[in-house]
Amino acid sequence: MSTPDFWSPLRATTQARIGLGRAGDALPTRDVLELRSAHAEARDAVHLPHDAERLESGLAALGLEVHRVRSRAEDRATYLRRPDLGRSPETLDHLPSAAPGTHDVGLLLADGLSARALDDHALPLVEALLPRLGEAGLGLAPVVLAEQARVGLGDHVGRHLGVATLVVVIGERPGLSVASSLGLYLTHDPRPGRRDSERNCISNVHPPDGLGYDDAADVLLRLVTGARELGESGVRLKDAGAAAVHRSETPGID
Amino acid sequence: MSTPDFWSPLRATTQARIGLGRAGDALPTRDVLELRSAHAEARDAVHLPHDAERLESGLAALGLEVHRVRSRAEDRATYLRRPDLGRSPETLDHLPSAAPGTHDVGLLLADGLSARALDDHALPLVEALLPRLGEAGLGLAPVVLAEQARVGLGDHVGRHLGVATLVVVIGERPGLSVASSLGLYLTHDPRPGRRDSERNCISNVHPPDGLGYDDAADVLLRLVTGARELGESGVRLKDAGAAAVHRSETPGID
Amino acid sequence: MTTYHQTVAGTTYAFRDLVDLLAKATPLRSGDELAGCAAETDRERAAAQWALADVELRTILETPVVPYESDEVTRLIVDSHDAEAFAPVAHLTVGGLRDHLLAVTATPDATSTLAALAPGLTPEMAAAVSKLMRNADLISVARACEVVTAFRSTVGRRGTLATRLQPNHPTDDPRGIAAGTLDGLLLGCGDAVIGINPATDSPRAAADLLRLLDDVRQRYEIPTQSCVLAHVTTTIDLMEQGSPVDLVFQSIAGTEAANAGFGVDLATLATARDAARGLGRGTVGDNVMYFETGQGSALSADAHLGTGGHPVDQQTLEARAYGVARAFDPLLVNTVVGFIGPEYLYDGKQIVRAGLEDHFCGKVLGVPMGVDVCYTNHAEADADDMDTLLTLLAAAGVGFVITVPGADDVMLGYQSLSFHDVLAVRHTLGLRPAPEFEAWLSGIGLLDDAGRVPAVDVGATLLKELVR
Amino acid sequence: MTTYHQTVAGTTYAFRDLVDLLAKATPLRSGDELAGCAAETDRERAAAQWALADVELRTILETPVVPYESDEVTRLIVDSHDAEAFAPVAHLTVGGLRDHLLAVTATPDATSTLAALAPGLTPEMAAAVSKLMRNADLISVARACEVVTAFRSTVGRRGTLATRLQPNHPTDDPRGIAAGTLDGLLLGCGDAVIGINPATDSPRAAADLLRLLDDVRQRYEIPTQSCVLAHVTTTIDLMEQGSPVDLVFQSIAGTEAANAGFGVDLATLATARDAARGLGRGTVGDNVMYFETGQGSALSADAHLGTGGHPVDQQTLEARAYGVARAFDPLLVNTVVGFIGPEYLYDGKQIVRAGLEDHFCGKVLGVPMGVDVCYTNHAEADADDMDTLLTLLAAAGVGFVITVPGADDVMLGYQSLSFHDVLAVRHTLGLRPAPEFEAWLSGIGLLDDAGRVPAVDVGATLLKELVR
Ligand code: B12
Ligand code: B12
Repeated sequence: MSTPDFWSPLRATTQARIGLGRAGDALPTRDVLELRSAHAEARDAVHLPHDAERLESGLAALGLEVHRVRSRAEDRATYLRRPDLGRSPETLDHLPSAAPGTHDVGLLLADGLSARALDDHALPLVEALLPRLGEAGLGLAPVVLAEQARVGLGDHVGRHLGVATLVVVIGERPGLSVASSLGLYLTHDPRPGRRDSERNCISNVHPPDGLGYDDAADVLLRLVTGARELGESGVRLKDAGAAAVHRSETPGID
Repeated sequence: MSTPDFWSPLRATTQARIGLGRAGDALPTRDVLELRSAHAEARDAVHLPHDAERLESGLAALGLEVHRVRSRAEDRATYLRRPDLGRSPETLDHLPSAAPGTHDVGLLLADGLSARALDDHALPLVEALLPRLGEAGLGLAPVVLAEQARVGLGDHVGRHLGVATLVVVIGERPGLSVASSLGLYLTHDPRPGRRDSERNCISNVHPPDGLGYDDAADVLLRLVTGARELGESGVRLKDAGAAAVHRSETPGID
Repeated sequence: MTTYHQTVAGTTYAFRDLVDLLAKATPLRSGDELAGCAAETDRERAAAQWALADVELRTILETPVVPYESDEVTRLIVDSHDAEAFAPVAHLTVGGLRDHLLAVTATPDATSTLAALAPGLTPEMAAAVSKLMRNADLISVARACEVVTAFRSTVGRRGTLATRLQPNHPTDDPRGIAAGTLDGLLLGCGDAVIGINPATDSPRAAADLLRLLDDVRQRYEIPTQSCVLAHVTTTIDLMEQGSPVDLVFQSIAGTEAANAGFGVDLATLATARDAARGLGRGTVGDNVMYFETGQGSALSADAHLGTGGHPVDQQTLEARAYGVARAFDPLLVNTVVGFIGPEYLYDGKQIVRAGLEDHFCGKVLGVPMGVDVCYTNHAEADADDMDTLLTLLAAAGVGFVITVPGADDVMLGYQSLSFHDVLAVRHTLGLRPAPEFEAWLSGIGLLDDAGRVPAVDVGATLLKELVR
Repeated sequence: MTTYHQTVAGTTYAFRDLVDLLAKATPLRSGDELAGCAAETDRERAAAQWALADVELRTILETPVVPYESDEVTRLIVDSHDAEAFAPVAHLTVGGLRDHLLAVTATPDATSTLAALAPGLTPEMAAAVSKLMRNADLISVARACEVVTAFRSTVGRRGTLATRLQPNHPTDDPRGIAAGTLDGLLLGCGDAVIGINPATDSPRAAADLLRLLDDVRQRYEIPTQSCVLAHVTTTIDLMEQGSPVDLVFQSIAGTEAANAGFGVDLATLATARDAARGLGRGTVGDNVMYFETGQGSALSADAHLGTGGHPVDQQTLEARAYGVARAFDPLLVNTVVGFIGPEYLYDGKQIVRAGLEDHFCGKVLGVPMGVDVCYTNHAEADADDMDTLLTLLAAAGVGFVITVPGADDVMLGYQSLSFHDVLAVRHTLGLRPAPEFEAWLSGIGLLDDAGRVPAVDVGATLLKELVR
């Protein structure tokens, strides 16, 4: 009964499942089955391993020094039930160690809950970020790739590397429609014990539907700069920039 | 509000949880907790291994030849999910084999879902049965003890031993109040492929609250005799004897 | 024989035939894994559901899952199919049937529309559509159905929730059974039936128990029916011998072979039904049969193979048991959903799902469904799961449930519901006992002004004499 | 410090202190296993429940699970405890409280009795008693509670089930959000709040979204409230800058340390509440706060340690978050029960149980509870579990639930309920939207004669202009 024509242009503005039909009060069979297949796929996405080699060589091609770490969660099942292990590195001995503040910015690329997100988006994001860091005169520490990792792992890595501000680029949990999305978590003066209120977050980086690489990099740079000025990251640091979002072409309501 | 005095004599007539109080519509906390502890215990009872040695030597002391078999279910977890394996013997090669009808009666003592039931009741039951078989002039095949066994395993064992009528004495699933109860399943002319409609059953053997050993043995003997006369066991064979049940002392309704 | 194909997320899955498709489309349960017919992954299951959604109802009608030639249950289903009632949905696919049932449910005359449709649906259609449904769908459509039956009380009317009072005893001791019966009556239970599973198989014992229950009923003029759940052949004999039989009980299943394993066939059930009807003991109706079913019983008897010798999934076979049941105009049918054990329904989740499926399938087929909301101690389930299932079923309009003292059946070795559980859910959802029974409760002082069963001092009630 | 001992089936179990006892008495959940405070066996859990049942409520009052000195949440709970309201139960044990609550529930004036008791109960008492309760108990007592709050619509009235319409978008695109809002309104949702989680943390973006929602509301005169779920500090700034803020949102937890992890404290919440009240934007009430909670959030922030440095179980801490909430007279509080993931609630069973516990604890404490009935793709749960939980909560009288298009939140990466799900459960259980909103639906042609939301041709409604 709802006009398909009415909804189709709107579907270009959102991945949300708007304008579904009705079978009585319920969803029509077709939509129920769509959701069921999507669920089966999303569950698989949680468990897909990521292609660390490809990412590593891609980063190397950008001229970056890359190291790898693993968390103490030895497999996916453990990772899912033991976030404490996912926040803690197996060892950091093989990473270059330096005094706090040696590097301006550090990057930890972590699989998190969607390794595919890292495979799909990490490289172009880093590519967007590098020139901006350069322009701002900010030095980058060796990049670290982490497996079975949670956000909190960055506190150990950042401290060990001696970075002033650490950015964890991590796979967000896969949704039914969005299986591949990155979250960026920024921590100024990272060290074990940092609270989440002492970080800032840029979420849903997954162009074309989510935030774009350039937009994300712009916000990130503003936050890094802001954190350096404020001397801290977290709730007191707000992104004062323009709402850095991509807008659908058709105008919003007036 | 319900008078405790009213129910206490009745509680001697049944293990059922009669006359519980009320907390509004629900069970009082005490009774909810009783049920919870009982559930924890009953779950354990399913998994307790049984003391085959003790039973074996007890049977030997009665002058019986005893053999042991295992089903193809290798552990309890497998047993619970694979009744097909529980019905099938790992091997019978070590048992004496004979032509059908060589022995009048065979006994398979099986752990079933409550090994404890076997430990508690099998020996006295056999003791009650032996003189009755003797009086009736019925010969007994070597007794077989089975682990991780289902009722259907008896069809293989009975056929292999060459018995006319096989009785499977098996641990019934443990309830909340009755963790140790035996079931007797009788199959005339046993062979793989027998249906349950071709067997007879005597259930809830667990004195003092359930059926007593002598009562059970009486019924069993009537059924064995009946099956031999009818040439079959199963739904067409009915126990025409007195309702062989123990009655609580106080009289029933008039 | 049609093979089905479906692609999901780049992988194409093939399904041998309709039997295979039905099995693979079934939500995960241990019994189908045991039978070797379950989908191996969630994706394969989703693929099967997509393919099943496109299967036409006509195809299901024309493709028996168990051969017509060798199975009298199939013959019953096919031969008694009502083409006229089927007409309004004859053009639909399984997916279309789901949409149709839900659309009908949202209309004011849902109940009569669904009742008219019931004879046009086969058990396999009901099973197929249930596999596509969410739990909420199973609940809302079942709720829209109303299947009313009667003997001395009326069961199944919307807004009511009746109970079987099950006072089992390990040795069939009359005094112990009377005590259990009293306990249940005091808690407002027994309006669907007072039914004992006899521990012994002796016809004599069964006759004694029938007499006991009939005495109690007459003495207190309780508008309910009694039943001793002996084998149907025993009950037939007892009727001939003049025992006071209200309802004839029998366990039934969805294949001829499984019924044979239970020692019954359709002819025997017909004989029993006619004999019981002939006794003319009902007052407000003449539904005289009481059937129990349960997913897994065919498989457990190795009687689950269908067309091509392949396993049929347990839920489809269960629906076929309702096909058997409805041919005999039963007063009561209940699935003993968690009764057998974890080999068929592994945990609380599978039990809850199966309970909702069974109830739905029975209801859309026009069967007066009740459920034994229960679990065993070898399954991964607990009393919380039973609360969950009972509440869901009550929302779905279940006709009756089984109740035993303190939820603990000391003879059958499992946990069903307590009488208390039913009082609570009736209160939570505003449900009432069977009308005749409710009037009786009120007359005997077991109903307060708010229509609830109060806690009473048993010594002050007439019923106390029941155990003297 | 008291040590507790209890023997079950021949084994004696010892419990270090009340913190340990509460943890061990909790139904199994992964978060407590993760924290290392769960019972190791079912028997140990049963033993802990026996021991807990005998603990006096006074003892709980006098034995904070998190020290008074170091935790402002404890201080809030202890200092605001209403001794007069507590008096009727002051002599009871935890087990006695369960019996009392259930007995009260069965009385005609249950609602007022429970409302009067609420200020006398501490979160720890509510948590303790919930651990002894069965799912059915949690449902029936919660149903007897009625917690009504209002702003432009009235939420929580018995017989109603309201919804948050959650039109989230990965880039906060106004047109995409407007499309989601339209979708929800057409399906009768949004009566509790139209609330967006902003993907970005930019105050500018939040201000834009607030303006967008307020425009829609005013244009169609929708009697509901809007909310942009930014951090409370951002919302405080926005109020100062004149943004149209109806409700102030904040995630809260049950310890001072966990709140610090969220970047909030009680003083900040009070500032926000006063500022929002000062705006005077409510019409039928002035409840201006919206809180979200969820078992596991304290543990996830490593802020779950209590007296003696030992872990406090996640359910007790969750109840303490309601203690925080009720101090600020919120319009809405909801637990995001399956939101975080399997490390805290492993599967559908644990999610269902936790959802019922949270709802119960909130309600008996006098908090206007809603639930985000939801799961993530890394948990062992599915849409059937959500149907189950929604139906149970609707039976329990939940105030509101979260709804998103097709159940799929494309920004937060999880599944909640679809708008459809709520229509269905309202129909199944005879529930209605918030009264003011229902009148609005009717006025705009979105309610049929039977009081149901029909499928409409969107092109024919006024609302279509919302996306032009
Ligand atoms: C589980 C169960 C069933 C299940 C069996 C399926 C299964 N896979 O387990 C189902 C629901 C299908 C069932 C059906 C029936 N059952 Co039954 N069942 C039981 C129960 C509760 C537990 C049995 C047990 O623990 N066995 C031990 C395990 C280890 O054995 P198993 O190999 O896993 O299971 C086999 C036996 O249980 C057997 N079996 C089950 N019931 C019956 C009944 C009879 C008469 C026979 C011969 C065999 C049999 O079938 C199983 C598969 O081979 C008992 C009560 C009790 N407390 O024991 C009643 C019980 C054995 N059943 C009984 C009855 C009457 C029946 C029915 C005849 C009812 C009817 N009128 O149709 C039917 C048909 C049985 C048949 N001929 O096939 C009676 C037997 C009374 C008697 N003394 O003869 C009992 C004692 C309960 C009762 N008092 O009502 N039953
Ligand atoms: C799960 C989740 C939470 C959980 C975190 C607990 C947990 N153990 O995972 C809970 C419910 C507690 C939570 C709370 C909040 N969250 Co949150 N959360 C998410 C979510 C849905 C998934 C995150 C994820 O997958 N992470 C990847 C995994 C692998 O990382 P992890 O190490 O396992 O988890 C850590 C992070 O998720 C982090 N985290 C979670 N939320 C937030 C928010 C901020 C601002 C920061 C710095 C860190 C952070 O905490 C976890 C434990 O260390 C995202 C949305 C998304 N699509 O990603 C929003 C999201 C990150 N959260 C958000 C917000 C705003 C919050 C709150 C500030 C809300 C509030 N007003 O109070 C609070 C407080 C957060 C804090 N300071 O601690 C926003 C951030 C917006 C932004 N750009 O800054 C997001 C993007 C959602 C949104 N748009 O509303 N959240």
